[in-house]
Formats: sequence, structure tokens, C-alpha cells
Amino acid sequence: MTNLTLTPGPVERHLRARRDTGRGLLMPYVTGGITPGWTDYLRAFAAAGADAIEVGLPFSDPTLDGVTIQQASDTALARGASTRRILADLSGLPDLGVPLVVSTYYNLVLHDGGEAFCAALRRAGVTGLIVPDLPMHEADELTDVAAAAGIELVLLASPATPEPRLAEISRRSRGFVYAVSLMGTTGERAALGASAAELTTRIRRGTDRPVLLGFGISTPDQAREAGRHADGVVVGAAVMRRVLDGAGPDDLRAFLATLRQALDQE
Amino acid sequence: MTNLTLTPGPVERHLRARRDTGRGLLMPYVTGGITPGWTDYLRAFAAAGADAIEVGLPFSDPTLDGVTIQQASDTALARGASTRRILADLSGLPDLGVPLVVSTYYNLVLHDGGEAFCAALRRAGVTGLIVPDLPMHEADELTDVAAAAGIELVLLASPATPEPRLAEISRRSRGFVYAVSLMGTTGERAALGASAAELTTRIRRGTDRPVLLGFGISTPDQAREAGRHADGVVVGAAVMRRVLDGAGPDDLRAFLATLRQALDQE
Amino acid sequence: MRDVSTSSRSVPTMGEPRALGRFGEYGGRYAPESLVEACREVAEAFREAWADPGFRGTLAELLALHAGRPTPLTPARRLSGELGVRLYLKREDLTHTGSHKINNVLGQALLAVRMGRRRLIAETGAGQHGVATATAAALLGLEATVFMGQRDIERQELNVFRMRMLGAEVVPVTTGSRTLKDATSEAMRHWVGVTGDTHYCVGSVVGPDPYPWMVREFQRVIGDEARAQCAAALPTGVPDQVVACVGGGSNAAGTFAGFADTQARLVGVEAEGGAGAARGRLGVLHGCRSLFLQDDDGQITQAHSIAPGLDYPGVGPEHAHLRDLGRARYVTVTDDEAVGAAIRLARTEGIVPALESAHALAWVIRAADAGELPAGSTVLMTLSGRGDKDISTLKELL
Amino acid sequence: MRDVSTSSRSVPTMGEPRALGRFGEYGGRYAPESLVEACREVAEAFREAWADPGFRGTLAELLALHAGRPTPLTPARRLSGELGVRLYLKREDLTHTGSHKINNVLGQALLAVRMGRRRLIAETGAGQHGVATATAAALLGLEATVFMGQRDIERQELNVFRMRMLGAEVVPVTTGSRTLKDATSEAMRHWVGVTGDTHYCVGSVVGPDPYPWMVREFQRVIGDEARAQCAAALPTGVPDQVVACVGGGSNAAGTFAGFADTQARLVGVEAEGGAGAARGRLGVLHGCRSLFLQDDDGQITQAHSIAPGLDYPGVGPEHAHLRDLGRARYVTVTDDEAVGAAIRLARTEGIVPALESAHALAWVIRAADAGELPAGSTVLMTLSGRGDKDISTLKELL
Ligand SMILES: Cc1ncc(COP(=O)(O)O)c(C=O)c1O
Ligand SMILES: Cc1ncc(COP(=O)(O)O)c(C=O)c1O
Repeated sequence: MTNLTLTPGPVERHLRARRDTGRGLLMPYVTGGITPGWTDYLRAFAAAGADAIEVGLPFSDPTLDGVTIQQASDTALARGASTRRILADLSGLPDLGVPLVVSTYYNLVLHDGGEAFCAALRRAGVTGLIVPDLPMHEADELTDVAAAAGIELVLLASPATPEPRLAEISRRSRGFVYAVSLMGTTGERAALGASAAELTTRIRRGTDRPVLLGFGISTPDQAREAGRHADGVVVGAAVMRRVLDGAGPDDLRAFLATLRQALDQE
Repeated sequence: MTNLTLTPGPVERHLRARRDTGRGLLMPYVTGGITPGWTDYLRAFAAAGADAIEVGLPFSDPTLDGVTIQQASDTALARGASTRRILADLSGLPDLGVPLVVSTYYNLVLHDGGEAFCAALRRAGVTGLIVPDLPMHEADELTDVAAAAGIELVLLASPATPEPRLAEISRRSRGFVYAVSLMGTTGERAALGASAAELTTRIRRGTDRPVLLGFGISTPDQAREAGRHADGVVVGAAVMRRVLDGAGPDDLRAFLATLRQALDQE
Repeated sequence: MRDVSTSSRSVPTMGEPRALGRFGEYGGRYAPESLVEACREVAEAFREAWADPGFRGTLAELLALHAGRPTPLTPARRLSGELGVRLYLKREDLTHTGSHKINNVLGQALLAVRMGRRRLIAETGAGQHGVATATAAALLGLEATVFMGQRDIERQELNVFRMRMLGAEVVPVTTGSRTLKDATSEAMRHWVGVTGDTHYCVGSVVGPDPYPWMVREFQRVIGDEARAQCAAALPTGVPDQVVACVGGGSNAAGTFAGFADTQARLVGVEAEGGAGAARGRLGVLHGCRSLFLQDDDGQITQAHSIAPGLDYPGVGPEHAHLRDLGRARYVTVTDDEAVGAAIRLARTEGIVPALESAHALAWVIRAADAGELPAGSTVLMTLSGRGDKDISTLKELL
Repeated sequence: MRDVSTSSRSVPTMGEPRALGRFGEYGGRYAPESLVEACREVAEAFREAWADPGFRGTLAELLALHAGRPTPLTPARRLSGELGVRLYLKREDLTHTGSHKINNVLGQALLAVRMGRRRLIAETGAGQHGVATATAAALLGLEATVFMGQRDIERQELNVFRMRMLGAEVVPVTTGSRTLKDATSEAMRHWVGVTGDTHYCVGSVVGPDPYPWMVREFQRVIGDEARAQCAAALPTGVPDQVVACVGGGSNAAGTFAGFADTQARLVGVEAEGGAGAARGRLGVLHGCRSLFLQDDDGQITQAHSIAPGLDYPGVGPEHAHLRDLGRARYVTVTDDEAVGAAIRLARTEGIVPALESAHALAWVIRAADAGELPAGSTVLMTLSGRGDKDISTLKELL
């Protein structure tokens, strides 16, 4: 059974601390191995004021991702990306001052086995883990295994999640609660859905753990609006579309700076 | 009911008379309306020593004909041939000194009605009729109607015809008995089948009416051999192939002369 | 609406034909002398077999275990609602190989075995009868040769390959209109040469005696089953209308046979361009006296239908007789109406019918819309086959 | 030959899954959080419906009247003679739309109506599940959208048009291998956005709980019917071997369910290039924990099979469990063996099987030839579908 009395881990402590200064949190995403020098994106993210960085381990069948991240995954895999190589790349990085959170599909975790997988993450300096196809009721074992390895397993909450379950997710999630802003896949959207505010409010009723809104947040305006409800945002497809279009670390740094600014204005 | 006590009609009398001189009988066939001056073929036939002439009324669905006569029928129909026109053409002919026998499928007879059809034949100088898809057991009515109009309805006998029926056909046939030399459609063949001799012998057991062998007889040699068993031959496809290939009346006259000669040698 | 004088007349219809295979003035055995004996043998063998419970039992078993009989009677609920009638479909599309043709073919193939034949020949239009023949031949270890018009070969590619896959030889017929009529002529021509070891498996209620009678008897299973199913499913026991499409007329004959002695009105639906019963005149073709489309000179004209199985200029002799008696009536629908009906059935009932069968439905729809079928009347329609074979035709159209 | 230790073991297999939809260590509900509630609703609705005689009655009626159940058990007499075994075929090819997929789809469509959904979505490989879904949707007045890999769209043209004719929207999937796996991913992605009014009609015993269980229960009718038919037809009552092809594994699961508590040996036959059960390793895909083909990095590899319905790199979780238990075994056959078996069945029994089903037969032939099936042993094989859809594939090959 998951030990519910654990004290917060480093990711949560870091995010809480930043939030408590009144800062809107920003967690940009990059698909690991997407370009030869892909870790430069991480440096750029940190420099642009990211509060945490999400690194995707590409999977052959990203069933919860829209076209942009599907394409990014395919590109990275075609370049030979794998869990092992991506973690090796991360190991070579200096401390960026913000927590690294890996996200991937459960098959890649199972492939190595939860213990080995989490140990490898930890060795690479990763402290958080997001597994979008491992919902709360299947996550107990990995939560414990991860915790034992020093990894915080983040759970996702969705607008469709009904009441008692939502509180349970908020309680059992580690690091932060990943609030899925809308009923859909990842990918840029024209506007933030009403469901985002609603869901955040509902989550907040049960926890004071940081809540980051993700899925579809693509523009400074959307980030600003999301920041009004949640503690911060995850920005994935909007980053990856630029990367796929050839944008380099500096371009991304500039883009993230606009998001940072939007969050800070709030 | 067919009046079985009728005395022979002109076709039969003519053929009997010729046969009784020891002559092998020759009945060439032409598809009516096959060329603009198609009746010239009839003159050529007579001149070449035909003992009777068969004129086919082309039908859209010649189910008992092989490719040559199918093609001849199609050609004639495409030229606008019809019962009416063909008979009109025949009406214009002088007496050729040999009986004219029309052959066609039963649908064309039914179309005008047996009585009108036979009357029209008679008016055109025709005295015999062959309807290959009107077998003996369906032929009573037409036999009588034809007889009343002065037309002899020839019945066909086949190698497959069993015994009591064969005698019946021989008895009921008028003009002559048409012995189908083989189990097949009309069309040229490499050799005369054994069934030809056998069938002729069987027919002869029951009648002294003239017996002509038809279907597949294409060469002088075959005619000569057929003449050994039967009273004569019908030659259709071998004539029509030449006509379709462009042979004129003189060419056909020459061809028929070879058959005449072969029959006479016997 | 109901024509009492017709429907209440009690005629002993759809029994055995009279002598010489006559249905009224139609039928007969107008075969070339070379085929007369072969026809007689088939007639004799059929008569014996049909009286033999052993033969019937074997056939019934094949129909059940191999062909999937009985077929259901499906209430077409959504379409019925739209039309304001109660429409029931006799589902011959669910038989093995996808049409009613298999009923007849299994019967004839079994008869061929009984007669010591080692080979079947057949003509085919839509290819359904050819596929059924190839199937029965494979099942019973016979050889099969199927004659098919070149034009039909082109529009029914799927079935051509199915036949070949089943081991049958498919012979393209390039004469005449290159459709069913010519394929039939060619099969007859071929049969003359091989009667000794080959059975000609005619595909509809046409041809020389005993075919029209025999094929109707082999298809009677449709009507017999439907009669019993209607008795169980319909409040009235017997439907008001019994409807089937008519090419040669075998699915209609088999269906009608189950209802000939009832008050049900019988409706045969022909293709506008192949309306032998509705618009043919007396003639003889392919061995029988019946109604055929002809020109002023007595030449058989070419039929034209989007449904290859209805693309035949004549109709079986018993239908001609039923028409004369007034026991059945024969109506026509256009290609467009048939295609529309096919789509409508697909969208309302999830059934893509053969274009042949869609003709029957098109009439039901038209008659219901026109008020010719009183609201609430019950209609039994034989869905003679499934539409898979027509998909490429439809695809080009839609 | 008989492995007594395995076959006599009495395990309570193929009942309800354990908590969280587990079959042994497999199964579960590994759905994104956005779909968890939708899955729960389906599970709850299914559990209630399945316990409701009204629902069961309506479904049974649809299966009988619309889909043509029961399907026959056909003794394959000529092929049995050649092989020296007694082979019986459970004829799912005779169902409406031509494969066992309709059994499941009618169940789920009825459930969707019960849940107040107005629309069905589905993934399809061979197109059979798509056609079945489009059919059920038309029949029950629902909308339907079918996701299909671009590669499958190309090789199953006929089915694509059938779906459209039935009123369904067909969405081409151009990602990944452009086959079933990718179509499934795309359907799941789409479902996330429309759970409120749309039921995801999964086509095999895969996906998150309750699908593997529910689909097996809807397919159980195959095994239940076959069990009763074997009891009546076989001297031994129960066949020695029960064989079915395995893509996701629904026809096999439905068949096996009828025989799980007997001495019959259960054999699942996979495509050589899609052998999830025979050669997969533990993983999670499309919502469930099971066996999947993967590379050394844990990426799912692309399956390759001439049979689009077997072109899936995984297998349903219950099969993984049956394999672990030793209750069923899983074997593979090559494309060539399957094609050969299809032709052989066509030529000996007059049945052109779906290439998927031909895999099951290919194993029977191989095992009989190799003496693995003792002479005279009885084999029940589920013929999951008819081969019409594969004709163009075969045509290119032959
Ligand atoms: C499905 C279907 N229905 C009907 C017909 C027409 O035949 P019949 O009028 O003999 O029933 C055919 C002929 O091929 C057919 O395939
Ligand atoms: C005819 C047929 N058989 C088998 C399958 C494989 O599915 P399953 O393994 O779920 O029975 C399919 C899938 O499309 C199919 O169409």
C-alpha cells in the first residue's frame, strides 16, 4: 500500500516553495532525443524561468497525444531515441536548478520493471514521473516503488473524474497534481476550456498540493488565464510544434519567456 | 393429331426420286440476307448440283449453332435481315428446280403464328421447314399446320435419341429425316464421327424416307464417307465460313462442285 | 384495395406441371433433339429423387449444415416505421455464398451425383449461381465449368475470382449482349457435347422441362420456411403481400410456392429493362415457351439492368402462367429506384442487399408511398441475396 | 499424445475477471484518467445489462432474427477424409456481415442504446468489425464513425465502401504502421473528447476493463452454441481439440468459453508476424496489461500479416492468462500456410474462408499431417469469417 504519510519529496517541495512566493509555475515539455543536441532545450527552459522541466520518453504508441507529440515521438524514435540513451544524456547535464520530471507511457516502465526504471531515472537526476496511462487505481505499486527510489509519481486528474476519486487522486499524487484541462489529447488549442477552471477548483477543495494545468495551453494569454486558477501550467505541444518546425533553444527560450512573463503579470 | 397417312409432299418426292437414281443428295445451306445479293448463292448451289437448298432465317439466339453460323446470323441481322425480307427475296426468284427448305428457331415461327408463317413460306416458294429447337414431341401441331400449307416439317434425329423415339421421329418427319451426325452444334469438324454411320443405320431400320446427315460435314472426303451411310448431306458451316470470308457465288459453286463430285464418286 | 376476385379464386397453382412440362400454355421441352434424352433423364431422376425421403433428407441436411438454413425472417423495424407497413424480410442473403441460388444448386448437385455425373456446367449472370455451382461442386467432389458473359465478368469480378478459387473453370462468353442470355445459350451448346457425364445445372426457373419445375421445387424451401415463420410471427398468420424480384424467377417461384394456396397477393418485381413477365410476348427461348422481350421481327432483344441477375429478356414459364391466371402480378422498377432502395435498406436496417433484391424493395417503397399498400398491411419480401457483389457497381455510381 | 496433466487440471477459468478486471496478472484498466470514468460506466452498464433477462432476450432476438444465429456446425467431410481427423467448422462466416464480429457489436450497440448514447465509434483492421459496427448502428438508429489504418483501407476497399453505404463515417489513420494498432490508438484519442454521447465499441477482447471481459461474454454465444452442437453431433460429445485464430482473440475467447470446463484442448492460432500470445512479452497497450510484440527498448513493434484482422502486435489479456495457466496453447502459422489452407478449404468444402480463419485451419492441417492430431480425433474449428473481403488480396497472389 502507498504510504500516505510520506513527507513531500523534492519536486513538491520545490514547487510549493516557488508557488508560495506567489509565482505562477511553468513546466515546459520536450521529447527526449528529438534532436542531436536536445538537452540544450532544457538549459534554455531553465534560463527562461521554468520551474520544472518535463522530459518525454518517446513511445511507439502515444495514445493520449495529439499529432504534434505523436510526430515528435516518431521523429525521436527514428533518430534512435530510447529510455537508456535519453537518461544517459540527462546524466551528463549539470544541475539546472529545477526538478526534472520524466513522462512516458506505462509500457516503457514495465519493460525495465518499475524498480529498475525508477532507479535509472534517479541516477539520471530525475525526481518526478508522469505516466498518463497509469491511472490512480493501477498506480499504487509504482507509487511506492518510485517513492523508494526517490521519484515522485504524479497522478493526472481529468474533468471527467468524479468526486470521491478526484480527492483520492489529489491525495495520492506526488510532486503535484496534473490537471488535464480538457477532455482531449495533448495539442494546441485556440482557447482554454471552461473545464480547466472548474477542475482546478474541484481539486483545490481537497488538497493544497500544487496543481498544474496541462493539455492545450499554447499561448501567453492562455497561460495567464490558467495561472488565475491553477498554480501553473505545463506546455507541451506548443513547444514541440516549434521544435519540429526547426526552432532552436534560443527560439524556445524566447517563446517561454513570453509565457513566463504572462504568468508573472498575473 | 398428325395425319400419318399423308402421301409424301414435293420435297420428299423430289429427294426420293433423285436418291432412287443412285445419286448422293446434297443440301447446301445459306443464311438468308447474309449479303445484299445473297440469293445468287442459291442459283450457284443449284448450278453446282444441289438437290435441295436450305435457307436459314437468322435468329438472335441460335442456341444450336456453332460460331460460324452464329456469326452469319449476327451479320445478316445487322444487315436488317428478317423473315419478311428474306421471304420477299425468295419470292423474286425463278424456279431453281430444287426444293427450298427454310430452317429457323421456333421463336420466329411462333412470332407470326404457325399458320401465317407457313403460308408466307409457301407464297415464297418454300416447301420444307426445319426447326431444330422444335423436337418431335412438341411438333405435332406445327406438322399439321405446315402440311395444310403445303410445307413439309422435317424432324431431326440425334445420336442420343433412344430407340422407340427414333422410329417415331423417322415416321413423323416430313420431306426427309435430318440426322444430326454428332453430339454437338453446327460447325466444321476434322472428321465425321462414328456416330454418323451408327445413327443412319438405326434410322434406316425404321424408314425408307431419305436421310440426310448434317452437322460438321465440311469436306469432299467427309461428304463421300457420309454418302456411304446416308442418302446425302447437309453442308452449312463449311459454306458459311467461305461466305463470311468473302467468297462469292462462283467460289461457292466451285466448292459445292467438289462435294457433288465426291458424292457422285460413291 | 384488395382484389377479392383474384385472391379468393382457388386454383391448384404451383403444383406439378401438366404433361410435357406445361404451365398453362407455357413451359415444355423445346430442346434440340440432342438434349431431349438428357432432359428426360434429369426429369426422371428428379421425380424419383423428390419422392425419395433419403434424397430429401440428405438435401435438407446439406441445406442446414452447409448452407445455413433455415434463414431468419427479419422484421425491418425502422423501415417499416417509415413506410407505414409491416415489412418482413426473408433472409436468403444469409445463406452460404450469399443468395438463394445455393438452394437450387445443392439440390441439382446432389441429383447429379445420384445420376452418376462427375461434372456440372452452369450459366451465370450475377455470378451468384456460378459461385453456388462451384461451391456445390467442390463440396460434392464434382468438376464445374461456368459460362459467363464477358460483360458480367467485368462487372462481377469478385464472383469470378471466387469461382476460380473454388476450383471452377469460368468460360467467358463474348457473343451477343455478353450477358446472361448468351451465357445460357453457350452452356446449352456445350451441354450437347457432354451429356454423358455432365449435368447442366440451370440457375433459374427457365429452360426445358423439368428445369422450371425442378428449380421451383428446390427453391420452395424459401416459401415453406417463410410460411411457417409468418404463421408464428404475424398477427394475421399470412402476409397481405408476398414480394420477390424476378430475373428468371426462381426466388420468386420458391417464395410464391409457399403462399400459392393462401389469400396473399403475389408480386413479382422485374427490372424495367428486363421485364419479361410484365412486357414480354409469347416465344420460345432456351428450351421453353414463355414470355420474352422481342422486336417486331421476333428477335429477342437485349435486356438492360444494373442488376446482372435481372438482366434476362425472359421469365420462367410458370410466372407467365401465374400472370395469365391473375394469381401473381408483375411490376417493374428502374435502376435508380433499385439503387435508392438498396441505400435505404442499408441505412435503416443495416443490410446491404443485392441489387436484384433491391428491386423488390423498391416496389414496396413505391407502393407504400403511393398508398397502394394500406397502412399497417403486412409485406413479406424475399431478400434474395447480399450486395457485396454489387459494391463495385455501386461505388462507381455513388 | 494427450497432455493429461494440463487438460485434466480443473481451473475455474473464463469466469468473471478478478477485481480491477484482472485475468491472472493481465488485464486491468490502464486508461488515461479522462477515460476511466467512461470505462467504469460501461462496466457498470454491462454488468447490469448482462444480469437483466430483458437485455439478454433482446440481444438473443437480434442475434437470431437479424444476424442469423445459430450458425451451423458443418462437418468438413472431404477435408476430414484427407486429413484423417474429424473436423467440424463453427460457421461464423454465415452470420450477417460475414464474421463473428457482429455478435459483439450487437451486444455493445444495444448497451450503448441502454446507456443513452447516440453514437458508436470503432477501430477496424479487416473492416469486419467496422462493417459490423456500421450495421448495428444503422439497425438501432445510431451514428457510427470507424477508424481504419490507411494501409487497411487500401487492402479492404470492399469493406470501406460497405461501411459508407451503411451510413458510417470512415476515418483514415495515417500514423504509425497505418493498420489496426494505429486505428485503435486513434479511436481512443477520439473517444476522450466525446465520452458523453459516444460509446467506444471495441472490436476484440482487448482494451481496458470491462472490454476484454464484455467482448468475451458477447462472443460466448459461439462457444455455447458449438458446445451444444458438438454434444449432439459428436460421438464423444466434446471435441478433442478446439481451435480458433487469434488476432485480439475474440472469436477464440468466445469459442474457448464454451469449452473451458471440458477436457478439450484449446488452441489459439496466431499469425507468424502477429504472435502476441506466442511470442509477446509483458506490456501495457490500449488500456490493458497483456503480451505484446516489443523491441529491446520496449517499443511496440509492427505486426505483419496477410490477414488484416491478425495484424495486431498484442493479444487479449485473458489469452495471456490461459497461456500461463497452460489451459490453452498458442501456435503460429505463416502467410503462405494460411493462403494454402484457404484454397484447400475452398476446393474440398466449397467454403472460401477469411484469411484470419484460414490461419486456424492451417494449423489443423499441419498438426494432422505431422501426426500431432491422432487419427480419428475430433477437431472443432471456428471459422470466424468469410473470405470475400480477402478476394483482392488473394487475387494479387494467385
Ligand atoms: C441475388 C439474386 N437475386 C435474384 C436473382 C434473379 O434470379 P431469379 O429470378 O431466378 O431468382 C439473382 C440471379 O443471379 C441473384 O443473384
Ligand atoms: C474474420 C475474422 N476473424 C478473426 C479476426 C480476428 O479477431 P479476433 O482475434 O478478435 O477474433 C478478425 C478481425 O478483424 C476477422 O475479421
